[in-house]
Amino acid sequence: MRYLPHTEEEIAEMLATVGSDSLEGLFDTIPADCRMTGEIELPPAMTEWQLDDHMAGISAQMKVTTCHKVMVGAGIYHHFVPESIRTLASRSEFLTAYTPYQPEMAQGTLQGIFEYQTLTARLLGMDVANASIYDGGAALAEALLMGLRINKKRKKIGVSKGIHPHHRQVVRTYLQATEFEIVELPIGADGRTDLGELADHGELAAVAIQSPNFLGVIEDLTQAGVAIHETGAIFITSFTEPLAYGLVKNPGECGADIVCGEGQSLGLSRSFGGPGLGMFACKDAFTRNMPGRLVGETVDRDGRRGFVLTLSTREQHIRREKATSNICSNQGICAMMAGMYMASLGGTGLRELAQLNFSKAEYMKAELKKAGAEIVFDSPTFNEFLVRFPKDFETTRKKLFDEGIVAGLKVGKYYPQLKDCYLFCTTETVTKADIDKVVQEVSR
Amino acid sequence: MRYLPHTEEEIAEMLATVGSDSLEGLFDTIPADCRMTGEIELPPAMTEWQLDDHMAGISAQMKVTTCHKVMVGAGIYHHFVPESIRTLASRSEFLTAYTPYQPEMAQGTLQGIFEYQTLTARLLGMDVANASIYDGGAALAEALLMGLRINKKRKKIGVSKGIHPHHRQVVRTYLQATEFEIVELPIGADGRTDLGELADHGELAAVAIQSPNFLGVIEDLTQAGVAIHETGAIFITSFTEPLAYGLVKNPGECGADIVCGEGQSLGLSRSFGGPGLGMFACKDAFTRNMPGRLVGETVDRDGRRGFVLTLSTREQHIRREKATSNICSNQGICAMMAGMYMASLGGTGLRELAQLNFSKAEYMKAELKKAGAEIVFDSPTFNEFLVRFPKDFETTRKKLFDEGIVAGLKVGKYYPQLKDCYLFCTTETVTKADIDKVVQEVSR
Amino acid sequence: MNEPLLWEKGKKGRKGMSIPAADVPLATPEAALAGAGPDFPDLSEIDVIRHYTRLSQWNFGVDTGLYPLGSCTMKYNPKTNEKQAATPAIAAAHPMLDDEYVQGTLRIMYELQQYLINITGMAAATLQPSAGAQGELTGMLIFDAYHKSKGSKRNKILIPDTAHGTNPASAALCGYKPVPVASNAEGMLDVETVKALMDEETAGIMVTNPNTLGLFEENIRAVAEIVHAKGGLVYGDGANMNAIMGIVDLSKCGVDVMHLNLHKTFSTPHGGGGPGAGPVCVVEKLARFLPIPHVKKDGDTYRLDWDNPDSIGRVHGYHGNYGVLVKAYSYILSMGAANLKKASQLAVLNANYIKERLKGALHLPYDRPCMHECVFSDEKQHELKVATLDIAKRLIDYGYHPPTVYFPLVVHGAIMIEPTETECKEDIDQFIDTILLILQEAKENPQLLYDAPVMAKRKRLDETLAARKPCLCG
Amino acid sequence: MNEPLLWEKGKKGRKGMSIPAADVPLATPEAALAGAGPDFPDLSEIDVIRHYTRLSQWNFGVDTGLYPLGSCTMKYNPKTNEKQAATPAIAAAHPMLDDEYVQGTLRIMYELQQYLINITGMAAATLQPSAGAQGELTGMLIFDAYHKSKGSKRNKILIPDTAHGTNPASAALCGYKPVPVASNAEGMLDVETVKALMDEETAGIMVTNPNTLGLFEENIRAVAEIVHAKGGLVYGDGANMNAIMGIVDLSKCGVDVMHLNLHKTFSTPHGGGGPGAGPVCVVEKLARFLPIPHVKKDGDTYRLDWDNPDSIGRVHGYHGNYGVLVKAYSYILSMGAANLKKASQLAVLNANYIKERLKGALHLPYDRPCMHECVFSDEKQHELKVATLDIAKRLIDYGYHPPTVYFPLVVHGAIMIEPTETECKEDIDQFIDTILLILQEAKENPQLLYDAPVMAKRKRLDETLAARKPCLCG
Repeated sequence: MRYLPHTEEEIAEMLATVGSDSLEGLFDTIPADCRMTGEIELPPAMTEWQLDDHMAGISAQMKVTTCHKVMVGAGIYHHFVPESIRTLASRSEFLTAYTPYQPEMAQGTLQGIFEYQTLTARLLGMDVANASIYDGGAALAEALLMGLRINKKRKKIGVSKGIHPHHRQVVRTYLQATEFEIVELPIGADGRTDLGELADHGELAAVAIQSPNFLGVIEDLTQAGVAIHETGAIFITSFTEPLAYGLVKNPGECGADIVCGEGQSLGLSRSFGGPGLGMFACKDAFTRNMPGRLVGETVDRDGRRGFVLTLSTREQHIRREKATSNICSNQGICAMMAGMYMASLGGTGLRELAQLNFSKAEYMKAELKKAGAEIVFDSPTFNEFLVRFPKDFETTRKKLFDEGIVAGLKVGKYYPQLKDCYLFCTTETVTKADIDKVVQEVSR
Repeated sequence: MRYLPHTEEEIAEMLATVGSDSLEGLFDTIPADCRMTGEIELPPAMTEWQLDDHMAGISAQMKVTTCHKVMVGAGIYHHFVPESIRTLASRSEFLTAYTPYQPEMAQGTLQGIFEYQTLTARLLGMDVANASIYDGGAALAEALLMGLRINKKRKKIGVSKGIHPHHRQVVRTYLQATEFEIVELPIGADGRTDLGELADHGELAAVAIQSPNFLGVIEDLTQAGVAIHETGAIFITSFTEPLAYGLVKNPGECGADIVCGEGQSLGLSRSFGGPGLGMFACKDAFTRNMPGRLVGETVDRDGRRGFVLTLSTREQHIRREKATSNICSNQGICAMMAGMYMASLGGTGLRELAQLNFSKAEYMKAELKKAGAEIVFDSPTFNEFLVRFPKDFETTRKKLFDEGIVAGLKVGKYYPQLKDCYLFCTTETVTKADIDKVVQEVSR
Repeated sequence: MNEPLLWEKGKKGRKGMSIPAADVPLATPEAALAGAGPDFPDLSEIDVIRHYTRLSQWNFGVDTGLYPLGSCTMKYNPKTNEKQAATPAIAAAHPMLDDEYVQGTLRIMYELQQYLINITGMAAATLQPSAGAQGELTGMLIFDAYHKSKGSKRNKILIPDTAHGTNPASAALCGYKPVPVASNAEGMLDVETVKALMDEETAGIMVTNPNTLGLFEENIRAVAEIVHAKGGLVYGDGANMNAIMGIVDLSKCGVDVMHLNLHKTFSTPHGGGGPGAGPVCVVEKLARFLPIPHVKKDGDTYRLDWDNPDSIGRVHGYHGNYGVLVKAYSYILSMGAANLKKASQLAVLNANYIKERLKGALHLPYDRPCMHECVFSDEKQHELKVATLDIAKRLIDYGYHPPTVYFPLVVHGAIMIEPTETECKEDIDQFIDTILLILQEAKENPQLLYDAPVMAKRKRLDETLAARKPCLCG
Repeated sequence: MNEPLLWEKGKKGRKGMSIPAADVPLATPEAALAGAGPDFPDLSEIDVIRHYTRLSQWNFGVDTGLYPLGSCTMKYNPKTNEKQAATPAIAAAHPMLDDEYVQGTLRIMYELQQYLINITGMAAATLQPSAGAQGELTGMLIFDAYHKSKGSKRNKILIPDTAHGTNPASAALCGYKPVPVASNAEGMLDVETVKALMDEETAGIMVTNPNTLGLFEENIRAVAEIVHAKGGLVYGDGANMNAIMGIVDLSKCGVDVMHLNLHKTFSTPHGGGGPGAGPVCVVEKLARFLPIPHVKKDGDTYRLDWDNPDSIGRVHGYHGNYGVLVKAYSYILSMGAANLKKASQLAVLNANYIKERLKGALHLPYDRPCMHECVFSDEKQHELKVATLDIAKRLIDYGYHPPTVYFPLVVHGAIMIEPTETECKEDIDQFIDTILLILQEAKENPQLLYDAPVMAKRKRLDETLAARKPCLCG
């Protein structure tokens, strides 16, 4: 086996040194009643070429092909990723390294993550960003737990129903074994979180709002922040489409205390939803309450700039049960890739790309309206929006699928009151021709 | 444009330093009547994503897909190439470097090529191998020119008709402007070069024989070498399938003076026939007559082992018109990849793989015979062999194509007397099931 | 040459990637919402390529050399796995589409679950957890759900002093107070100690087996019986599974819930800190508590099952770190049963070989047959005033990644070496010789160790300064 | 850490790649033919990966930093081009199949030919030549065929002293005796000199334009007229095409045959010495001499045309370095006409900027506007006993690849700098500042230069020893 270098001769030599008579003998300390009987049940080992064939067979089982235009976002977005990023991210010095515990031989990872932290903080308008959390869902859960730590006398948190339903599920899961209570805040007729009854829920430690929200609507975060801060709660904002902040106010400008979200949109492939990237940032004052790794700048013995993991007294391996989180491995290379993507776009490119995404959706909304469809919410949206069709859309949708377009996502599973609505997403990968094709089918 | 970093501001600053008022002004020394009028006629610039789509369109124009089993070799072979080699060869330190003129910062390329030279010499049983020639055709032409330099009073060379017809064409092209004469040596009924009339051709400077030859037949090189050496000619052997030397005697053992051939088989993709790899080796005595680059071992000022380009007094940049060849750029990264492939296989693996290739062909020959086909030559073959079918094969061949098999190559274009014969190739990529499918169709 | 920070490079107006031309009218959001966009540097493609190429050259990975980081299983990461995870149809799969459109990606999940079950001996699995620590949390939530289903809420958990560092933090998230369990003189869980601590307030025990001393917990069955007798559950931290594939059946050991670290045992690259993947396997009685959705197979069709009222819910927005799952799946298919077992055998052989060859020169606190890693201490070097850290930093100068240091905490000045099975004898011999050379240097010229590293991109970095005056953002 | 040679590693019986199991009976050749197989080391996959990963770390490429190697056009090689060349259907295409099966690969050839024709202003092209030097040979063979078609065999060729080094060797292969043409005081071809040398025994002239001094041959048209008047042909060495895309029409200059170096001008990576690609373009009257097969388009169908009795034949076994062609094709499509012209403008701007900023410190033999490269000499450093080679080696210590040195031969101690257009102003400024610093060091402490490099993997290597006692095989 090409991954196992030992020859029989070497094994014999090493066994002699160890003082064991066989490989089996190395396991003499394991009690017989703990042993596996027989061989593990697995398919026969495949050569590299059999594996290629096997995976080709699996690809062939996918009805959705790479040729399909998937007009579905809902937290995972199709953006173009330049080959330069894939080339860089595959460099083995990055890819096959561990968490940078020995900074002197991991300055590449450390500087790259420091840069990721900085670009993230700038994108979100915050003071500090961490080295990443698993994904958007876990980041939100960690943000709310952080809010509970900061506001430690309060036991309730508020979560907008505009937040990605899966992320809300993760929050429920994370908190289910605790004493904390979750209050879900409704969405109004404008598609934005209705904070009218915020005061009725008693003292909330933190309130989280996603913008653009799951239904694509850009929330009025500034106003929400004022209302939330008035109650003494920590104001958390989340996101699944950070590209929006190339065009709309960033959460920091809107007064957010903690910002978290899913960063897959920044240069990662969709890959059936993972690995994603939990982005996480906060105001300076809350740094020591943050979960996760942090890379900081320092100097070496010669006074030269260098980078290290720092503030680890917050973390599990030092603080154990009193840690700010149990997270250890995070999404290292994904954060690096997001950094590469942000660097490749640049400020100018990010803005241009954000505007292009925004414009595609505006065009499609306008055209669908002309074709008789209802754009459910009047509020501004980013690159996603909710549509209600005048007549049954399922047949049309199937037809469009056969023509290579996945036309929107049914949201009734998550929002029963919107069971006849479809969430569409149009990034830069969707062309006017694609949009026109959908509109044309709708017009029939 | 993402490849052009200059901003307008920088251009202005630089023009000021240069003392030119515009970019156009930089070209004032170019006479007006040498200028291009208007813009170059080219398609509009494509984004990376438009290019992806464009290339997908081109792929779709290929009737032969990656799913086809192509039972055609004829100088270009389908062998499995491990992903590890592609990963390594794409490392930019190798890929984006120039010819290693500054050895201190090119030890990677230099050691890698030194290793390639060594493994090549071992594979071919020769003393010295060079850093590569363009391809098998050019290598053969260079070998014959080298033979003419060594035997410089003789003006004729002999070339077996068993040599790849394209390579013979390249030889004719290279020599057409010279005074040298080419004699083609016939193939006998056993598929091997007929050297019976060798003496009739007068004094030949060199004689070249390919083994396994274009028709797959393993030549009796030892015997040929004796006959050729008796005439005082330099004995050149060539190849297109070096894998054979994992199993059969290498050219050195058979007495070859110069060995050349196409090395695509060793880890390179088929890629419509290029880039390939011209492998080139000879006996020690002829080293200074060799064309092409050579990497040699030396020491640095601290006495540490290092590698440099050497014996460059043979080469064009020093010797100009008296050089052993005009070659400058060779097939650098292809030679590195061949080295990686040989290292990945190892001696044990190479032998095993060679035997597998040999065995597949033997099986197919036997089965086709049973099905009534004629195996044209009785002589031993490596992984290719010539077949004559009892009835018209074209319809069957078209049917097999539709079923995903490219069943052999018609050789009549190259050998009119064999116009009803097909050259089949079975490497390790062809399964018993593929072979059986062909046999079954032939049996119908 | 130093590489500047990204924002110390670039020029406004450069581009590092293509942006398609607009084929629709450009629109802008209303002024009240509009922002100015972030202050990012603008770079060309070559700027970006050179920046990260140079950064990569300041890093050390498994492909660069021996990386014997204890407890991290830094084995070779096969290149074909990367290719498989990048299969276009898989890399482009959207996680919110109907099952019928994505049978291929569901199939991989289903089969991988089955393989992990077969490898561990457990009955059911979830692939959602993104890393080992999230697997632990998932496990603790299953503990909690199980006890709730029995009508109780327990508030303590036993954690041996030889367990992984994440364990207490994970348990705390479920409101469990960790109760430390001291290991005995052999570095093992002691049956009597567990018996004394286990009660009906205690949810169970989290056992790392093999433990962080690299020793197999020989009393695991007896411990499990005690815990089970009090209504508790046994959690198995499978981070060290690389020692026992094909050898141990965890369900027979009495383990009820366990996680696996695919980025350790199943050879997915660690990416300088992730992504990992921490699937959780459980015994039959706990299957109903696993996260949703859970992939099922009906005939030839795969589907996501969302209907499970007992489930703890979701721990990931979609299906976990899917790309990582594909790599582990490829690895398992490439290896097959015999090679997985062989991998464990060779990993254990390598560790024991290092233990035997170094135990004269380094203090070996627990001198018994080890599993996949061996733990030394710097006790013998105390008189030379040389500490573990000095030895570790000096290894860098010789081109090695240091072992894990100062962990586990039960060994003062620990040096925890895990070679893995993908290292060959000559490379291990060379590593051993280097350690012996360094220990000789420690005697003859300890300054070499204090000054180390001198061959790395940076000399020793001031971690105190970094923490005292944090600079986390440029 | 040093990396041993391949055969200093490994152990008999290891494997570095999968070999399929035999599904047919194993057979062996007859004993008389059978050999023992080569003495190769056996390595595991990780052995191979580490070996070449480490070797790569001893190398320097364009992605690592500035590579201003004059006459080599070391511009950035876009990553998408690599991806396109690796397109599965293209990478797997077999070159011996019937045209109808391979329309896609033929289309690329056809279109690339057309693009190269449009870029140069010529009338027809072949893609077969594998590199510039083979392009030159192809061109010389066309010269020969042309003259033969006119019933003559000429035996001399004019080659300016500012031409590329391969030119004489290429011409010699066709039996042409090179006649050197001295350049004038401005570094240019002199009309009168050419007139005096050109006769009816002479096949023509090989002009590198811009020449190797980086200067545009302003008299090219007059020179061409003289050559044409005597029945000769003009060969254009297009290695320096990167200076003049969209600016010069070579056919208007009187060029009859020329080659392009795709690995220079069209940004395909040089691979540490290849593969390159050296397509040849010709004017209409020479089209019939181009190599066969030649790709043609009939309606919507591409086909290989084999029927051309006047063709010089083949120079490649198949269609040239096809993978390289695909990369150049991708590059041209990515750039379009305006960006190709801009690339030339910026390449020339960068070179002139370096020339202006360095000409005070380094001797500039020809002080006139240059094209894509500028040529200095070490004349000013003679009194310091510092030579070009010392300056070059010291640049290595500062992380730069040195420029081309001691070429062209017309400049004694030449330093030939070609920055290319993909280098930005700040990187060029930094390079200039480094040269100035080194020249300062030359004054103050020349030993630093003599000792250089000290930061590279190796100190200066003994090239004399290598040539005197050749060790070419390990």
